Amino acid sequence: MTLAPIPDRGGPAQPLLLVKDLSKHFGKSGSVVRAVDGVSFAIRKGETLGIVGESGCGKSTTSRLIMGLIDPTAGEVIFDGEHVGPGGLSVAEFRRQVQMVFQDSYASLNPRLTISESIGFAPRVHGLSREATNARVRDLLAAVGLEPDQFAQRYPHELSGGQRQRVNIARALALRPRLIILDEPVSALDKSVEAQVLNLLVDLKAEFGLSYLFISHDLNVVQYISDRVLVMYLGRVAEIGPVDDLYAHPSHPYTRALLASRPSMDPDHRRTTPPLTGDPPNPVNVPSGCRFHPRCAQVMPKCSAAEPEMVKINADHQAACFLAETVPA
Amino acid sequence: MIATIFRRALYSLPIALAVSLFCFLLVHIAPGDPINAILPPDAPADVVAQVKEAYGLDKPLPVQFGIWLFRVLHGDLGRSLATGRDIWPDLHSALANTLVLAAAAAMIGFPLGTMFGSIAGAFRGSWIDRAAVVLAVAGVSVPHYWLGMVMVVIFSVLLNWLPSMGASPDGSGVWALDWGHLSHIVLPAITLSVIPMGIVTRTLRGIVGDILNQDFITTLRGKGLRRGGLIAHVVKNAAPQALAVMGLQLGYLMGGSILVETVFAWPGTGLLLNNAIFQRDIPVLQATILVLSMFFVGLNLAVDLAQALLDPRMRR
Amino acid sequence: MSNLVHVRDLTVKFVSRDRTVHAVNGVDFDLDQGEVLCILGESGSGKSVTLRALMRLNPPTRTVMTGTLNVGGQDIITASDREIESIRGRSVAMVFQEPMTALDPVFTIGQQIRETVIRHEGVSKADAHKRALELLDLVQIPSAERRLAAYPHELSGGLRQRAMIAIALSCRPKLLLADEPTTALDATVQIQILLLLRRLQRELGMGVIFVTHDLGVAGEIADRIAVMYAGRFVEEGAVREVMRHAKHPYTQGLLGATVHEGMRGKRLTTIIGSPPNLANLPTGCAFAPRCPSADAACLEAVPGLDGAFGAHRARCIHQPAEAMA
Amino acid sequence: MSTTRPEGYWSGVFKRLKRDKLTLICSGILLLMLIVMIAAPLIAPHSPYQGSMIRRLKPIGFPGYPLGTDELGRDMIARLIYGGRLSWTLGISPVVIAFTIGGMLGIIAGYAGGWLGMLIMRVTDIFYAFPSVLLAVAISGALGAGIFNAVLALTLVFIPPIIRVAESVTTSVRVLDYVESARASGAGAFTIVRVHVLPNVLGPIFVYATNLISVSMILASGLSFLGLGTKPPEPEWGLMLNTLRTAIYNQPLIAMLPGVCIFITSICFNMVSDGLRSAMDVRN
Amino acid sequence: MTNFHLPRRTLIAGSTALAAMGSIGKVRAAEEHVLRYGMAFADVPLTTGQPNRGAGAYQFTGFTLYDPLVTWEMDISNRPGKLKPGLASSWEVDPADKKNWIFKLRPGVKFHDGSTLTADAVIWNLEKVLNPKAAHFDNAQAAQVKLRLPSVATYAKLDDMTVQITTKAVDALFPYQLLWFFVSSPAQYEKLGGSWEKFGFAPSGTGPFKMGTLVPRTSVELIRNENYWDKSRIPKLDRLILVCIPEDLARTNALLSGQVDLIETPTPDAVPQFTARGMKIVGNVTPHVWNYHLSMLPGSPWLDKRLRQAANLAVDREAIVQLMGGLAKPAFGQMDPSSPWFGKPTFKLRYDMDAARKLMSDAGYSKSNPLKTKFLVATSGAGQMLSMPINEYIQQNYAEIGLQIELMPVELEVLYTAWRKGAGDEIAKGASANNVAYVTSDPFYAIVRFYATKQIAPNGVNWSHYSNPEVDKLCDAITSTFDVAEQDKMLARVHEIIVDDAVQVWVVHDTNPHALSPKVKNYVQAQHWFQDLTTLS
Repeated sequence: MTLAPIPDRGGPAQPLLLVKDLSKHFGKSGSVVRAVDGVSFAIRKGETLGIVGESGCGKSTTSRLIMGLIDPTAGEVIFDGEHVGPGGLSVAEFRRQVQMVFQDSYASLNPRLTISESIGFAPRVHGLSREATNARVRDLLAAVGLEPDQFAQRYPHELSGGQRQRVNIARALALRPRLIILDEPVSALDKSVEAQVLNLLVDLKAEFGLSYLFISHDLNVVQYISDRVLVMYLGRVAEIGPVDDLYAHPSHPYTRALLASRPSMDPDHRRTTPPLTGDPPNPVNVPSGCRFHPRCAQVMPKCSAAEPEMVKINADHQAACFLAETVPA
Repeated sequence: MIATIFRRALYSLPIALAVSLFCFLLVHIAPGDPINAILPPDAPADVVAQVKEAYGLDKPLPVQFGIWLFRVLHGDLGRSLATGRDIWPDLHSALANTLVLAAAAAMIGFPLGTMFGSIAGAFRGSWIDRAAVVLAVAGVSVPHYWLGMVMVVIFSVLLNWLPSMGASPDGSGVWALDWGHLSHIVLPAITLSVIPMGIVTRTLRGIVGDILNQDFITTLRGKGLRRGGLIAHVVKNAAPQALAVMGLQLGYLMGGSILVETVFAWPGTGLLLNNAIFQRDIPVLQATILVLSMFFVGLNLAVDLAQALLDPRMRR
Repeated sequence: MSNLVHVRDLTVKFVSRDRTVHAVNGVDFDLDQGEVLCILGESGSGKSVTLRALMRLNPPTRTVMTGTLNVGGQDIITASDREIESIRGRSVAMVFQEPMTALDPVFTIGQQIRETVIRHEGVSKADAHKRALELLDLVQIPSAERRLAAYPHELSGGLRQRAMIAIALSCRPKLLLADEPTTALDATVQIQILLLLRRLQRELGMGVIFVTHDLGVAGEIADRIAVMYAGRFVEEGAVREVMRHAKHPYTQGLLGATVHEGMRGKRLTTIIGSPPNLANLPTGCAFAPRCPSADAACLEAVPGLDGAFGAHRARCIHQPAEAMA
Repeated sequence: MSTTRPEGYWSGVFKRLKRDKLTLICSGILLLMLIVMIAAPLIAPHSPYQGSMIRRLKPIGFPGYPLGTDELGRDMIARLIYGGRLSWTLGISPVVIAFTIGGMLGIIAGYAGGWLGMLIMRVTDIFYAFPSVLLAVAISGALGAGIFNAVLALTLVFIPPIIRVAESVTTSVRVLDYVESARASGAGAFTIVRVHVLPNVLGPIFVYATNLISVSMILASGLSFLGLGTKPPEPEWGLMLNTLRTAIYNQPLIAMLPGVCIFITSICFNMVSDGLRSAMDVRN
Repeated sequence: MTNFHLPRRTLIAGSTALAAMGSIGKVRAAEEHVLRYGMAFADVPLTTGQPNRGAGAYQFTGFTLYDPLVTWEMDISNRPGKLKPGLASSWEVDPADKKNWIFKLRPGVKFHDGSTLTADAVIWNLEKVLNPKAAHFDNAQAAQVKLRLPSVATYAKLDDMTVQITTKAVDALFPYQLLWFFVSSPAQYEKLGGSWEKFGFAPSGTGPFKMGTLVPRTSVELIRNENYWDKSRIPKLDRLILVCIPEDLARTNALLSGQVDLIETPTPDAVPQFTARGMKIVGNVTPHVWNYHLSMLPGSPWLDKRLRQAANLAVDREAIVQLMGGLAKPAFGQMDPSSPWFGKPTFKLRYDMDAARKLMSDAGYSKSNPLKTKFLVATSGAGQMLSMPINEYIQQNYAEIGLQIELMPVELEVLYTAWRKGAGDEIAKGASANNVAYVTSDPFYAIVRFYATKQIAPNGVNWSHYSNPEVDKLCDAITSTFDVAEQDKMLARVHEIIVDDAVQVWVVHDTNPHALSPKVKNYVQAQHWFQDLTTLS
């Protein structure tokens, strides 16, 4: 067994990952937490899809649902045209092709295993020989910019945060996946290190022909790395579209507020009024109608009555707002 | 919160049932005929059979258990095989004695443990801390019944300061608060308090140390609070956990005083139980363990409740 | 000196049995009434330790401080415990990064505000309560009466941080110390808190020292920025100067590494390597091992901060004439 | 940046242990005791069984019997050394067995969760309704005296708390990202438990178990004291304490010797356990 | 029952009061004469009439509160006591039918509640324990005494003061059985609503003491009965308090610390401590023997008489007496040589290792080729003396002659069960010897029940399955002989046979030791387990 990259099947036009009506409700009757509630989107081959949103909006839950680490309440995941689950692509096979990198670089590594053992774990599980695994570990370490001789036999606590996150990325690459889910991969890192890791991600994507699902609360980072961006609010998709279009012409009031919340980086043009008041709401008590209406500056009477459908703004850009159509494409 | 309490109380019922079944089986599986408790050693077979029938011991085990359970649910703990007496009055007085002893031991062990533990936790790494740790470890490491024996020899026999056994000067079994009764409780209570003292010291050292390491302590210091103000915060934060440990320890004191009660001939549940075990007085054994474990379960419930009252995060 | 804060050659060491960590290694600065200084630095740069040193809040048993440290005319290093305790919370107050852990979980918000007021002003409980209501109003917490009776865990992250600010402001301090107060918050909440702090600072005329690792945050709130690296200020100056004309290679690197609009598709500038071990500092410029323009001279001695106080100064012997256009 | 030799978790633990003098001293005492016990036949000056009424209850320092003799005139040194063998066996073996069984059940309950975990934990709750002394006395009282029964009783006493500890550590490890990522890499439950869970939970469970050794020794000696433990003539500290207790008036020092042995051993095991715990605490 | 009110206020008030009272110390002036007696029981023996907890309990709640029809001389210590009239002032065998015994009741005897002793009361008491169909039949008492009255067939009232009891067969030893049968008051029972449980707390008998407070598992108070019918036995004490202290060291401590004034079975090692404090240790020859029954079943090594003798010769009895602190007497047979039933056995029990070794080697065993077998022994228990130490010591003795015994310690109750079931029962777990120590007070208890073939377990307690036609013939004769001298002669003959046959290993006799503080006077220790507590002063 060599664990070669799995070849493409459906051609470039077929989305690599299709998520349909994915939902996850926690808790029993009475206090249901609708962490993810009917989310649909696609990741195209070779692209990076960014997901942004405030804490509690369901972005991390979405990633774990896709990965199959938790079972969805409803919905389906289709990978390269094939349904994932019984009758379709087996979960084991799916997991070979999709890997994940977590935010906490320390918690993501088993403290009792050396770097080499951590990276080599998945290949060994999938039956790669010891020698082949070792060779692959060395290649991967080199690929993420860590000198194999120096790092292979170390333990996680001997590494800096940036180095550990490189190891995590190397580990995610070990099975030659086609899609990597990155859940806040740079949020815990210092700025100087963040840049290093982002550069690395860009390089690896090209080198290994990867697609990314990049989750972050940092709009600047998402803007930098993504091809398309999905904005989540309270378990729902608020807006999705190509990064330039979405950042230049946000159609959902929430997206606009999010963008306006970024520091200006210009001492002469500081923000003067907060774009949103109050905190992100708790997904236990979901407001009726549009979930954003209690915080929305442009709220209308119908917003609390009915939930807006996704509106197509242009070919690739959609938003879930009653006002969306009025925004010029 | 009421729903939580109710659920917890309901939840303890199957536990109690399983506990009593466990005791029941334990005694019946064991070698030795329970009938020996009431018969002289040389009783002939016909007498044995007759007595067995009279006490229902000839019936199959599930039937015996069913009958017993039915009676207990109707408030009848049954009669002792050995004395023929109703169990409840005996058990009641034994429970009261054990409770008095456990409470006395708690009154010695808990404050001392709290004091040593808090000081040690507040001065982690200092010599005071090390001394308290050694004391705590010594407390949980000493075979306490042995300590009791040594203390009896010193304080009762050689110095003749305190009585060596029993619960009261007149043997009446009625507990009162006078020197005569208090003097009887001193030695067994000290003996019994050693282990909880050690455990409370250890736990409080950990709790207080952890609290003092938390961020909000820096906030409080940053607010300019003096030691007194800080202590109020530490106490309120430590209380729920400390209470939980003490509650559990009180339960252990209730059930774990067998050895001490044996050494001091203290007429409590430990002695009752010990006696029942050796005599295979099944009804007494079952009733005692049932009541003790119900007490334990109830105590845990009470501790949960108190914890919820003290810790706003646990209220629901 | 009439400066609110006057610091000269401050060093802070943490001494334990096995090692000594040199967290702060000679910091000089002044702060005037009504001025906002942002100390910018990455983890382990010593920014929080410096901040805490101003209130002597570092762990008392292991901390060794030297230098001059005056706050509101009081010498912090030599003051008695009693004196320090009466300064803390009254003339100097502090806001922490994570309000969830910085607030006592088993006391209500009201209790935690009241005890500070009572501690320093000796007022009655009723008066303290009245003051608490005013304070919640000041930090824009709605339904104040209900919030005062709430425990920290019953509030959202933003409200908790506002409550934390209310506690800090309860005795109208002259100096507010803020230790990454917005880092744990969502962007939408972060900007609310920053605006609130800015408004309060102006209204109350406080001096503020604000510690952050986020250049953007500093840009929103600072009058002056001090960039810290390995326990030293490596660059200090007015916010515009530092953000637009950074002199120190480290500051330049940080600016280049901070992702912001318009960088898409470009390669990010990075600072190679990682920060030095504070238990074992190199001689000379601490940044030299990571510096693209370092040479042998850099390792000879620690470079001094050039220029006068208040001016834009940097601690580098190879200052490029004008970096980063 | 540093190029020092890579340091594993355990070497770090040992490094920290080496700095802890008290733990070192206690480990030293335990080790010494262990050596003496293993080498008992070489060291013991007399047979631990052979006694004589003529020289019963001789004081410490009696010629030929440096620690005196017991109530049957047997050499105290030999009795204490051989007694240690049995006391240690009684103290350690229940913990070892309970560690194995309870650890396994707890890890299963913690990792699998669901109805299986529920079942294991509810059964554990039942045993938790008894204070430990009560449970030990009840079980060995029912089964009768003897080493095997005492070990069985003590094992049953220690399994529930170990299950609880194992379950809670496992639950806390199970949700860590590295276990998630191992699941994401398609590894089976058994492999994940073996590679990722076990190495990280065994430490805490082990420390907890070492802490139980002293409890076990005291409980075991308490059982012997009640006549529920070891059978004579086997020397065992608890039993010796029991049979010598009436000599407390004639030879108080000798009557106290077994108690002192239990005390010292127990304190040392406790100290070593505490030392291990803080050495294994990564926060330090 | 128990008052347990401990409100917090009282507690605080109490603790402050304590400081003030500290100096008062021991209270209660000694205007009345009270002694406190530490019993080796975990609970007060039954007070309803028939005490439980074995023969040792009869002196505490039997002979104090009650009287039997036929009683025992208990105030004589220099010779074994004899039967003497109790509630029956005289008795005789019906010459026409020797199965009929006629008892004349003592006139004028009153129960503590004031009712009078009549023939009806005696019949009522016999019904109480022998007729399960009687309304007042008491299982607890029946269980204690029914087996002690094995010969009773029927009983009848002849007139108000005369009772006739008919035995199943001619039984000359029958009066001994009546020693165990106490008479409680029917009037009191009726007054208490027919509840034996209530009767236990307010008993009424004819005995020299009335009962005061009973605290289960703790103590019982006995108060002098001024109107006792036997004026010579009116107690000297005002009150006697019996305290339960089952643990031997605790009992010793209680005496040494002055909490009680006398105790039974003190710990032997504390003897120097007692004497140093002016306390007395008393003991006497007691019909009790600490022994091993040896299995005579096929496959048992003990079928070889040489081994049985060797086992008897290898026991250093003097050393055991020393171990017991002198509170024991070496045994030379089932009976003490001072007993009229001892006879003149030719096999002398002595400590002779050489002889023992020789016998062993004759039988084919030696130290290098030892005989291995198991002994069933008790972990501890009343009457077993220092069970484990003695057993361990004998284990050492035996090891010297090539007899390796493995001790199987069990609870006394388990040991009793095994004893009753015999050597052949599986409960014996292959043990070849049983170590129950017991009372040997009357001919049946001492001799007949152990050696007659009829008594082989589970019928009697001939645990060994010993069978000897000559012994059987003598046993039958003993029970049908009414001439006491003749009886004694036959008993002595049986004893000679079994000692010469080395049927058991006899080790020591208990001296039933008591330790008394100097306060205790006039304690007369009878040569029996039955002691008279009325003499105490």
